[in-house]
Amino acid sequence: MTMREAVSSFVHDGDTVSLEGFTHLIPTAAGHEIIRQGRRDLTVVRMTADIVVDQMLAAGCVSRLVSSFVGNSSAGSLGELRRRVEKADPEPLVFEEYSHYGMICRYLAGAQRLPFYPLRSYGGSDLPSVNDGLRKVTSPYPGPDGEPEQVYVVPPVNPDVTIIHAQRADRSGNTQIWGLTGVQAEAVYAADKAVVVVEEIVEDEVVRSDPNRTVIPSHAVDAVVACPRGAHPSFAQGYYDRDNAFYRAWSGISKDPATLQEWLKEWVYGTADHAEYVSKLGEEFWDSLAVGEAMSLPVNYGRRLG
Amino acid sequence: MTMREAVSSFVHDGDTVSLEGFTHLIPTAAGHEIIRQGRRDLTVVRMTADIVVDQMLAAGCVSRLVSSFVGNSSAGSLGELRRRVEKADPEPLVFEEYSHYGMICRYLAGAQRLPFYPLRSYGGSDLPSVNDGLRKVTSPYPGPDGEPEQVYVVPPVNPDVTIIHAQRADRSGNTQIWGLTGVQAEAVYAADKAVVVVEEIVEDEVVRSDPNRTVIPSHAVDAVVACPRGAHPSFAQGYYDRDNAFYRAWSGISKDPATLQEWLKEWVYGTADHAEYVSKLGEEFWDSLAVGEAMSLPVNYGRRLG
Amino acid sequence: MTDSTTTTDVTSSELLAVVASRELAARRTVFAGIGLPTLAASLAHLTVAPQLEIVYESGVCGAHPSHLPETIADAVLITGAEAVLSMPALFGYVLQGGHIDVGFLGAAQIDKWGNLNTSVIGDWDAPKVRLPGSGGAVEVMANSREVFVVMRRHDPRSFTEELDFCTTPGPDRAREEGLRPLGTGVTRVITELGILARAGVGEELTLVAVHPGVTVDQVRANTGWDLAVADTVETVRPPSPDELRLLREDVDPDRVYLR
Amino acid sequence: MTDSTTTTDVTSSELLAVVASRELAARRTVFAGIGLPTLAASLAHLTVAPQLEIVYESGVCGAHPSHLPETIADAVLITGAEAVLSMPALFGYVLQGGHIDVGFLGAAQIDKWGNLNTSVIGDWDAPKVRLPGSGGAVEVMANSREVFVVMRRHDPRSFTEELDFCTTPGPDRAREEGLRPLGTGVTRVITELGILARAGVGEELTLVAVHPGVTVDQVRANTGWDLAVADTVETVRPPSPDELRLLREDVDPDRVYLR
Repeated sequence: MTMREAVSSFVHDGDTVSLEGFTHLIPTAAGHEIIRQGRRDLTVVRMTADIVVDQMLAAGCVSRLVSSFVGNSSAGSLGELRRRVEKADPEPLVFEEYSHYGMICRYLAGAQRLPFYPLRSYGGSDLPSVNDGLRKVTSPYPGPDGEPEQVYVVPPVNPDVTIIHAQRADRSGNTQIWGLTGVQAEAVYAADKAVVVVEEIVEDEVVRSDPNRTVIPSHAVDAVVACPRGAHPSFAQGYYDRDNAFYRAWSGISKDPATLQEWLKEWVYGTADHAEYVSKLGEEFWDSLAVGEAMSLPVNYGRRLG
Repeated sequence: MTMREAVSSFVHDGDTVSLEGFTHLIPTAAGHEIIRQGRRDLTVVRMTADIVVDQMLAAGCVSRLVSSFVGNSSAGSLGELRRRVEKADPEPLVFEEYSHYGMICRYLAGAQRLPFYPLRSYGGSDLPSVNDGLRKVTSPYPGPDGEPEQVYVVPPVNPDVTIIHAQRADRSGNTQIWGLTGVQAEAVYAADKAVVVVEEIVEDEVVRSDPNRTVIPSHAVDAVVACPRGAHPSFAQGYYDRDNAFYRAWSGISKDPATLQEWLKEWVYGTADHAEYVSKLGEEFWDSLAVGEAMSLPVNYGRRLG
Repeated sequence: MTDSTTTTDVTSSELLAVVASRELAARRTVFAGIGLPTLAASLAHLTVAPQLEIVYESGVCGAHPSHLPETIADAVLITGAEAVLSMPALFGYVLQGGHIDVGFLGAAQIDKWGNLNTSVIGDWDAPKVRLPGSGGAVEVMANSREVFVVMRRHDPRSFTEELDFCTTPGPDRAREEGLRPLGTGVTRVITELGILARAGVGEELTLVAVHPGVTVDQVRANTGWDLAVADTVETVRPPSPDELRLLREDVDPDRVYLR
Repeated sequence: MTDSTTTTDVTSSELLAVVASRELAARRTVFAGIGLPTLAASLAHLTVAPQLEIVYESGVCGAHPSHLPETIADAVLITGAEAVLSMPALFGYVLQGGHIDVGFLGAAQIDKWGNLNTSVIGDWDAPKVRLPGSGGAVEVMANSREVFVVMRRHDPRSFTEELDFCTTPGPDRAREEGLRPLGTGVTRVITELGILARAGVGEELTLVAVHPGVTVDQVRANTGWDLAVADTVETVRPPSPDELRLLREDVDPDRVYLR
C-alpha cells in the first residue's frame, strides 16, 4: 500500500490518531501525508509531541493533543504549539497533559482492553486538577501498614488508528524493530486500526529467521507502507542517523508563523510524496547521515534433526 | 557462582521461591540443588507446576504451591502432587489456584510495585470462592453502557527469590533468551533476589552486539550460574531438544511413592551436582537431543562514522 | 463407534479433527492447544481457512513447523515462526485485547451453558481427583469471540447438570455477576456422538448434528441434562477422502496424534 | 561567577557537572537525562562510582557509546549497550519497580520542599509560557530512592515560595494526599551558587555549601523563600585538575555540552 492510500483509507477527519516513536523511528512521513491530504479536527496522541506535531498543528490538522512532553527534544521550542496554547493563535488547542508513564499506562490499558491502569504517580501533583482522566482507586488489599491503600489510575486510550515507523516488515505485516522499541507495540495493540511504515519490506524468510525480533505480529497490522527514510529528521537504527541540525533549526523556523508556513509549502505541500522530499534533500545530505556497520551476532534457533 | 553457592546463599527455609520457564528453559537443575540441600517449608510459585515441582514435593521441600496448571504437560499426571492434594499423603499441601493470566498479572504487579493488577477474567468462576486473592475493583470511569464497571484484580507476588534458566548471560548478569521468553523478566523483576542459570556465560561483546536480545539487565540479577543442560527434561532453544520420553515416563515413576523416592535417590541425591547428572545420562543420550543449526540473520545496529 | 462404510477406517481422533476443522471456515485467528485442536487448525489451514493463524498459549504466532509439534511450546514451533511474544503480551494484548476469533478448549466436565470444570472431581478442598486446573482456559473463554470445545468422551459424567467446580465460566455466569466478557462463550461442542451448538448468551447447548449411525436418543441418554434438540438434526458428513488424505499425509504423517 | 584563581577558567557547566558527579559516590543506578546529568554521571563513573549504571529514559541500560550522546536516545547509546528495554519495562519494572538509586531532574521552578514545575509559567489554562511538561519527571520523583536537581539559574523566580503549577510533587505533597511514594524526593540541588540539601520527608531544602567567593547572603537573596541555612556552610571544593582533565578529555572531548 502507498502512504497516500494508507492515510486516505485509515485517517479520517475527527479521528484519534496515535503517532508513536520515542526519538527513534518517528513517523514523520505519515504526518506529512496527513498534512497533504488536509485532514481536520484530529486528536493526536503522542508521548513526545515534537516537530511533526508542530507541523501538523501549523497545517491546521489538529484540534486536540494528548501528550506528556511538548517540546523540540532538548533543542528548543515548538513555535506553533506555544502560539496555540499560550495565545489560541490562530485557534485554540485542547491539551490533555500526562506524564510519560501515564501515557504508557493508557496504551497498556488500551492494548489489554482494561477499564483503567494503576500507577504510582501523581500523588500531590497539580495535574489531576487540570486533567479529569487522572483518578484514584482504593486497593482491595491492605497496604504495607495494614490500612487501605490508594493508587492513581489512568483510562485506556484506544486510537482510531495508530501509525508507527519501523525498520522492516514482511508483506503480511510482521514488524521487526531493533534499537529503541518504545511503546510501539502497545500503541498498535491499543488501536482499532494500525498502519506500519517501514524502511523496507523484506522476504518472509528474513523475518522468520528471528521471530523474537518481531515486535508486532501481522494480526495486529492493517497496512504496511514502504517508505524509506520516512522517519527523518529522527533516525532509524542501522539505516540513517538523526538530523540534529534540523532539530536545532526548527526553533527558528517555527518561531515565525510565516516562515513555518513557507517551510510547509516548500517541503510538504510542495512535494508530491516522501520520495520527492527525500530526493529534494539530496544525496550529499543523506550521505552526511549515513551509518557504518555494527552487526548483531547471530543466534541459533535450532533445527530438529531426522 | 556455583549452583551450590547460589542455592545456599539465596534460598532459605520458609522462603517464597519462584521458578519460571513455560515448557521452555525450566530451571530443573536449580530445583534439584534445592532438593540436595534439603530446603523445607518453601512456597513455590510457578505457573505450570510440572515434573520439577513434583520432585520438590516428593523431597519434602514444599508446603505451599501457587500455580495455574498442575500437571505433567499433556503427558500425564504428577503422582506426588495428586497424593498431597487428594489425600494429604504424606502431608497436606496448601494450594493457591489461579489461571495463567492471573499468575502473569501477579508477576506484573510485583514487578511494577503495584498494589493490584486488573484483568478480564474470573467473572462467574468458582475460583474466587476458594482463593481470597481474587477480588474486585470498581473502575472510576463509566463502562461502555455508562454504568459503573467492575473488574477482577489479583495481588502482586514478590518472591524472596526468583530462579530462571536462560541460554546465556555475561559475567555481570545481562541475560539473553530467545525462543519462548515466557514471564521470566516479570518474575525476576518481581523478586527481592534473582538467580539466573545459563547454558553458557559469554563475553561482554556477544551480549552487546545485540542489546535487544537482553531480556533481563544486570541490575536485576544477583547471581549468574553456568549450568549447561540445566533445563533437562525441558529444552533450551538452539541448545538441546525436549526429552519427551522422560515426560511420558514421569507419570509411571511418580505413581508409586517408592519408585519416585528411588528415582530421587539415584538421580538427585545420588549425584553431587548437575554436571554429574548430565554425565550419568551419557553422551549417547545427549546426542539424541542434539539440534541442528538455524541461525538468525544479523541486523545492523549502525556505527557513527567520523 | 459408527458402522457407516465410509468411516469404518476412520479413528475417533480423525473424525473429531475433521469435524472441528470444518467449523473454522473463514476464521482468521485461532487459539489452539496441542493435539486435536492443532490437527483441526492445521487441516482447516489446508482446506476451509487458508488465512488461519494459529496462536499458541506459549507465545508463538504464525508458526511454520518443520515437524508436527508435540507440545504447544515445541521447539519446531519457534524456529521459522513469524513472531514469538512474551506471555504478558500474548495474554494481555493478543488474547485479552480481543484478537482471537476462536479458542479451543477441552474439559473434564461441561454443563448446558458451556461452563467448564478442569480443576477437580469432588470437593475442591479434598478432591477425589485433582485435575490440572485452568491453565489459560479462563482467559480463552472470557476473551475469544467464540469457543469450540472438543470432548472425546460424551457421557453423563462429563456432560453434567451441575459441575463439581466451575473453573472456566461462560459469559452467562459472568453476566450474573455483573461482568461483561467479550465473547459469546462456547458455540460448538464436538464429540464422538455429534455436535452441540449454542448461538450466544442466554442459550443452552443444543444438539444440531449426529454422526452417521448415532441416534438423537443415544446422545440424550449420554448427556447428563435434559438436552435440547434442534428442529432439524443434521447428519455429520463423514470425513472425505481428501480431508483424510491431507490429515494423514500432510498434517500428521508420523501419526503423533492420529492414534 | 566566582573570582577564585582555581576556577577562573572553569565554565559553569563544568562546575555543575563536577559537583554533581561527586554526589554520585558509591551509587549503583542513576536515571539521567542528557546534558549535565550525563556529564556528571559519566565523570562519576570514572572517579567516585566505578559501578555506576546510567539508565536512560529511552530504555537503554548499560550504554557504552562510541561518541558522547546528543540525546537520551542517541543511536550511539544503543549500539554496544548491554540492554535496550521497551518503555513499559523501563518505566514499569526498572523505575516504578524501585531499581533507581538516583534520578536527575531539572525544572523551571522549585520550592523549598523540592516540588517541581515544568509545565507552565502563569496559569495552566492560559499560560504565559508553555513549558514541555513532565516527560518522565513525575515518575522519576515518585520512584527513585533520591533525586538530584541541577539548576543553572539560581534566582528568586526559579527558587520560589509558590510554584505556578506543581507538575512533579515530592513525597511531602504526595503524603498529604495519603499516598506513599518510594523515595525521599529531592536530596540535593546543585546550582551556580552552591548546594542545597534535604535529608527526607518533612524537611526543607537547606543551604549546606557555597562555591568559593559566594556568600550565604548572596544565596538567600537569590532564593524566593526564607532559605534555611546549615549550622556549618561548607565551601565547595573547586574542580580538581584531574576532574577537569577527565571531563574535558575523556567525557566530552568535542565539547558538545561543555560550552
